[in-house]
Amino acid sequence: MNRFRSLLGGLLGWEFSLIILVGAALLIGGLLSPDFLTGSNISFLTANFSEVALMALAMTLLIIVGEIDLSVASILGLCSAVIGILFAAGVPMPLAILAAFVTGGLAGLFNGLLVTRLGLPSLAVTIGTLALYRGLAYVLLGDRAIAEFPAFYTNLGFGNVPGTLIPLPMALFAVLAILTIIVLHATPFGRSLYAIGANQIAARFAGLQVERVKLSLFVLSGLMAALASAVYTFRFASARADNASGFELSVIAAVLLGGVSIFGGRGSVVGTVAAVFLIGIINGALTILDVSNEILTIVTGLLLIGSVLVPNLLTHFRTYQQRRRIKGDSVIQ
Amino acid sequence: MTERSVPASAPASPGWLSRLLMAREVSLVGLLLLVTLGTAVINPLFLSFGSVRDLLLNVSIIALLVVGQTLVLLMKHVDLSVSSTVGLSAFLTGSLFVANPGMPVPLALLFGLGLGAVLGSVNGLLVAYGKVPALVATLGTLYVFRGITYAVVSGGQINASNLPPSFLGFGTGSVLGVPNLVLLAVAVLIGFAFYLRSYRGGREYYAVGSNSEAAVLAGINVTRRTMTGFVLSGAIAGLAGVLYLARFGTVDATAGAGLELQVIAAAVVGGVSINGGVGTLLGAGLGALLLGVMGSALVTLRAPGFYQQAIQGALLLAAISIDMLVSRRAAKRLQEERKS
Amino acid sequence: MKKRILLLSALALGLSTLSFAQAPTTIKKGLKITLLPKNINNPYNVIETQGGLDAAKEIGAVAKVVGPSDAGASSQVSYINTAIAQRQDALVLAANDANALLPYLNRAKQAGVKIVTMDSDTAVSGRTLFINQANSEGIGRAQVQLLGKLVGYKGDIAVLSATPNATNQNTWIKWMQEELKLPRYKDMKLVKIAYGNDDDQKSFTEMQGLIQAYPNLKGVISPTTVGISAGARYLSTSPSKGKVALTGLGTPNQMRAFVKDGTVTAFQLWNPGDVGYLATYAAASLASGMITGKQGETFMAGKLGKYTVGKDGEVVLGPPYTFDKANIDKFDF
Amino acid sequence: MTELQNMQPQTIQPLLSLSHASKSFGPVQALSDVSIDLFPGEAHALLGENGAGKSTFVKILAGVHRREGGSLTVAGKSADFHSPGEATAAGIAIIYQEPTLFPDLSVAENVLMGRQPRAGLGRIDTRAMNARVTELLRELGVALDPSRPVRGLSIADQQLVEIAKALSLNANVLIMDEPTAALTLSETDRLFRVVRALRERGAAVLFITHRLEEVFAECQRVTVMRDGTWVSTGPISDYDTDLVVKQMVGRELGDLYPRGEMTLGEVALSVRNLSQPKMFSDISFEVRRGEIVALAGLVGAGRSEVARAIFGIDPRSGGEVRIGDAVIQPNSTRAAMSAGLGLVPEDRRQQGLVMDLSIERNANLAILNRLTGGLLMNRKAEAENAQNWTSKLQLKAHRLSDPVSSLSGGNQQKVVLAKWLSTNPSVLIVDEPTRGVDVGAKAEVHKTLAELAASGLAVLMISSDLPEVLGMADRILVMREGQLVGELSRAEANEEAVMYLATGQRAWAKQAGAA
Repeated sequence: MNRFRSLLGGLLGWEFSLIILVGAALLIGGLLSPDFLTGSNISFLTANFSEVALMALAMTLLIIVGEIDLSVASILGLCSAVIGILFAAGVPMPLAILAAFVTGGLAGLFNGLLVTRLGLPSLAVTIGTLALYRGLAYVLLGDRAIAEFPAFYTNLGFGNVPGTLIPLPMALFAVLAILTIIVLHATPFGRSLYAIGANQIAARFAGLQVERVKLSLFVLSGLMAALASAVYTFRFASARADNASGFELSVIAAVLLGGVSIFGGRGSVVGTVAAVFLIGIINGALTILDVSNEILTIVTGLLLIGSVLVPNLLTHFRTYQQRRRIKGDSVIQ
Repeated sequence: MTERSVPASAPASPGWLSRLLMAREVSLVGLLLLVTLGTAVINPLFLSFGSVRDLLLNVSIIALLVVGQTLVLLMKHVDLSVSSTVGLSAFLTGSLFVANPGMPVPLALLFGLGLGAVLGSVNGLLVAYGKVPALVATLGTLYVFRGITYAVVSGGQINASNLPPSFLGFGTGSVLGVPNLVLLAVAVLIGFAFYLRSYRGGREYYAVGSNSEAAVLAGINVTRRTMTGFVLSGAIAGLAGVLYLARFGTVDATAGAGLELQVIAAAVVGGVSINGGVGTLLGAGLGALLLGVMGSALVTLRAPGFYQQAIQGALLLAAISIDMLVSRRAAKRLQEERKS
Repeated sequence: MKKRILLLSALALGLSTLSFAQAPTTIKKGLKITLLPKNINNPYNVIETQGGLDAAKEIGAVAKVVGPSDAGASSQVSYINTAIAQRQDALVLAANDANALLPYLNRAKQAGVKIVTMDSDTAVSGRTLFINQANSEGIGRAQVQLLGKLVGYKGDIAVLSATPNATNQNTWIKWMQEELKLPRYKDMKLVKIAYGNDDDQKSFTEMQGLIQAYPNLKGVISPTTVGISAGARYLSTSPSKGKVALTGLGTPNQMRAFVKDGTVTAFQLWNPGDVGYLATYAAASLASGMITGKQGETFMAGKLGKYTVGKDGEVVLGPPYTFDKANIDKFDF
Repeated sequence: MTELQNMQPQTIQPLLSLSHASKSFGPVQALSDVSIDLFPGEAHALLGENGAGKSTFVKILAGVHRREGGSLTVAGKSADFHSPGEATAAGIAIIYQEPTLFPDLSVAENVLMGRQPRAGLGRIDTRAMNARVTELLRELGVALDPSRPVRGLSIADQQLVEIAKALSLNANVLIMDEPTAALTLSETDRLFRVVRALRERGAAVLFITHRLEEVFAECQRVTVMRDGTWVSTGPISDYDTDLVVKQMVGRELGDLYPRGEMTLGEVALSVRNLSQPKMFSDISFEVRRGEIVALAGLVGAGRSEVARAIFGIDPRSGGEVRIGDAVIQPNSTRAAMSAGLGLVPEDRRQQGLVMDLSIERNANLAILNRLTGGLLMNRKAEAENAQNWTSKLQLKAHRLSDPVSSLSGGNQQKVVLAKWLSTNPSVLIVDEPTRGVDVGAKAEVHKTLAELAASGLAVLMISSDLPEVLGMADRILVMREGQLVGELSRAEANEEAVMYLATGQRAWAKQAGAA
């Protein structure tokens, strides 16, 4: 009974509001444009944010432990360059993809080592590696764009799950999202993330291996960026050094909108997933309504601010009301 | 008073804190000299009048933005929206000139300051009163202000040819060989450096960032101080927008985009802690200069274009790592000093 | 279900084109045309798409301009998808990437949308027609010829380009390098290709860097309107004014002041409005079934007259025009 | 002192008078209808268990919270504080339990923040500021460089900076919230000397403390609170320990130090030549099963550092740690834990608990890997473990899903104990187990420790509370300046002997006698 109530309480929270908003956005989009709620359009628009969605999963965990990785989009660019340059040099594609994963893992490891070994703030470190990794991508690939990948691979990025309208990258995302939900909410590792994020000193005193956990999450973030790079590269059949530049802010915006606290210790994967969909669907609806791009920029910003401001104001309002009620009571007495 | 007698001369040692900070700025100057002279040895043109002038002009806008950013960072907040404020201010000031070509330059500067202050107060309200974490609030307004700029600009552009000659003259003019823009940035920097170091109000920024609960208990109005900090950061960014217009003449909707990370990088390299309470404007200004010099040196040394970004990133990482190691050692020394 | 509807409508469109296989001679009224520039905030693109809108008005088509606010490789994708969902008859675009858009353009083609590129092409398979503002080889060679004249065929020269991946820029630069191989340029040396990313400030500082890094620099070619105006603005206030020749592609309005004050002697361009105008006529002719895009077909383009489809579906607007002090005041765009 | 006690306080005007004040937070009534008068020259003790509303009371006087109803008079004038600044301006200085300092700013700025002396054009006169603070610190008898940053100062030194701040305000009402909790005896003694000097100047001092012996030694009047309400006020001569405790707790309390007979088992923890440069050196001792060994000494003697090095949180440069038969590698909490070691750290809020997480999550934090079925958490096992230990320790909580921050200090400490007892340890190190814990909960913690020892657990207890050390320990090890300087059996231990070893001075005994 108790657990049921806490589950309900959790659902009625921010995540639930987001899911309602996703539904509302779909409905309003459909009412305003007959072309919006077609299977193929929804398929397009979900495929369109698959990279951001993938990177947001790892970012959720990272922000829950109180760290941040601003370099994800640059890692994506670097890994994309690695795939391109190796493929162009005649390396078989599976090996090139493997190399991208190694690159992404190493890039994440480097971030993690600077944060956990040197004790540097992750915000500063990853601003640095944001420039470094993007720079390395340019060093590798320069102004070249590698294209002409085998159709088999581009179809992986571009195609749908056979017989459905679900884009393959989205199917991949769905699997990984479920895995992440399980890891975060139902394993000892996931439990430890909240403790570390809320108070890493106490976590260390409880025998949790704070540094190792953080290091592993930075590596995970790098690996996810590598995976996103493969998706991106094949989806656009194009390996370029500037791939996905600027995506880091979209990823972080989605995670924060999803209700993850920037101070760590609070948040859920469900929230992040709902937020990713909300932004993507509003984006798609505005595009199909020929509303200009700038409105979307404004909407994203407002959603982000609202995600924190609205709950804050509600709490404030509630305590204010309680105080008034108590005052009223004492007057009656 | 038997067990611990007080040696009369105990506190005579001159300013621990200031000595430590001096060391920090001295090392920045040293690094600056190293890079500058090293580059100049390889390519003497680097120190030519024109080249130094261009360098200073480039740095002046970042240096100006660093002033506002430092105020906010000292309070353990951050202002990501400065780049969007620069863009909006630059474009709207430009439009104002197009509409009233006779507008005097000081009025344009005032307009930029005012517009920036209004945008900054949005951040301030969100952070100080709405209790929204600064990173979230200003990431949000980064989007919103840029979106407004896109909407206002809608594919338009302000060209140098649309601007009155008096304003362009202000942008390119100089006093005794020092460009106006550089003078303005240096004046703002020195003014605020002095304020932060030697005024009660200035010290409050450090107090708030060092321990905001203690600040409340010390009678500091933290909410108002936070608000002021963001308004100032916005106002300075608005002013920087006008200078941007004066410097570049051509402004479109993307003006200033991406500056925020450069500004934060400059402050961090200059020793301003993103954990609040630590750093000086002198250091932050030197940080901006150092990054500018490094960027410019890479071009002068003909580093391949594609390598520049990677090298800059590596340098930034090296700077913050070394800084951390140095300050950690200093902290340890402080602790031991007390023990012995 | 929805998918089937889409398929059916695509089939219907296909059938309708088939039934007009006898090549109608007039453009259909009420065609739906989407104009998709590289970046809706670039003034050059604004002029270009305005030409397209003018043409649409003449032929009674419903045209609209949509597009991203940045020139990133993938940001045009969602607009292509939208054009499919909105069942547009034709899509006229300036591609940000030669390959990244291919799968999506193919999908659009399958859905019956006629694809015409202008200004910056995709791979041939991605479109039916490409409206080339001028023959690429001609543009590249002409600019070197112009600069050679300005510097007396002697000294170091540099190129200030747009983004490292811009298809059109890279093609022109390739032809510039070809032209430089001719014996009369043996004393001219291309020392650097700098990239201003079509960003005003970046171009400005790149120009400044070029002059600082190469003391013997005599001339700069900037084949982009953003680059040349930013470069000229830097030169006009620098001690190198008059010592370093600058030429390239620019619009008369942006360059007027610099031509008059002697910073720039001459530069080239076509009328960007005409590019969009011609592209829209070509798209309408395709969508009306008047042409199919085969080499040798001809179509009428309003005030511009008659055009012939060349090899690989290329239609060339005409040779670039050289602006100098004597003629610049005759133009206003 | 005696003069003042004989005076009729009612005949002179109180410096501060708060009457019938209430305060609620949402639905929680933290304070209802509390009154107090503070007279010039008196030291007034405010006593009550944690959660009795003392802190809320202090914060109302400090201007942090607004009172609801009632009236406040300061120096004869009616007052209503909207901010801490106003309270300060009215001459009220507060020294909080945890120092409220700016670690990055200099000692001098910390003392004079917002009141820095100014030279021309409103500039801060740094030299005058440093001189002023040097003078204040000299009054307190400390040698601190006023221009050094506060970061790196010991808690005691920080406390002194706080007191210097209060002195600088020339406050006539000084409120101290558990000022001695983190101080050593000599530091406490120094503090009380300062307090006496202040009283002689005519200031009123309000003391909040859990150390009743201090109350009887230093205070003239007492106010007792319970559950947010006023219980009694009167001269100290009307009270004795039993009465105070009874009024605070509201019931009779059992023995505070329930240490019974013990049976010693085999060696559970053995430490040989443990060293870490500049922290401690050559520390060797053993703890047997069933034994409670106290590690006594002054704060800063290196006791907690030794504990942390044994546990593997801090590094050690040399020496050997054995738990049972297992040799524990340095820097591995994991190895120490799996060998059966637990550590209840000294700072409950920072090190012991994750305040935002629930009671259940905190209690299970050290054994997450054991509460699984396969790879996933077993919700039932989680609930059972938390339920099991919290009920064994008689935790008073509404629901186990409530955040641990909603508990009182004593109950929080029980959650920390529950966390470690769930690991089924053979050795438990408890560092200041009852710091900031009220009398009622203190007795329960002691009872728990005694029971655990009786059941065969080896306990190493670090404590600065001498009565606790003497009352609970079977053996007392004393550290001074990083060295183990002596060992006392239960029979030979007394306060004087421990303090002699801890300070290396016989002078302490005389002073303690004088006080």
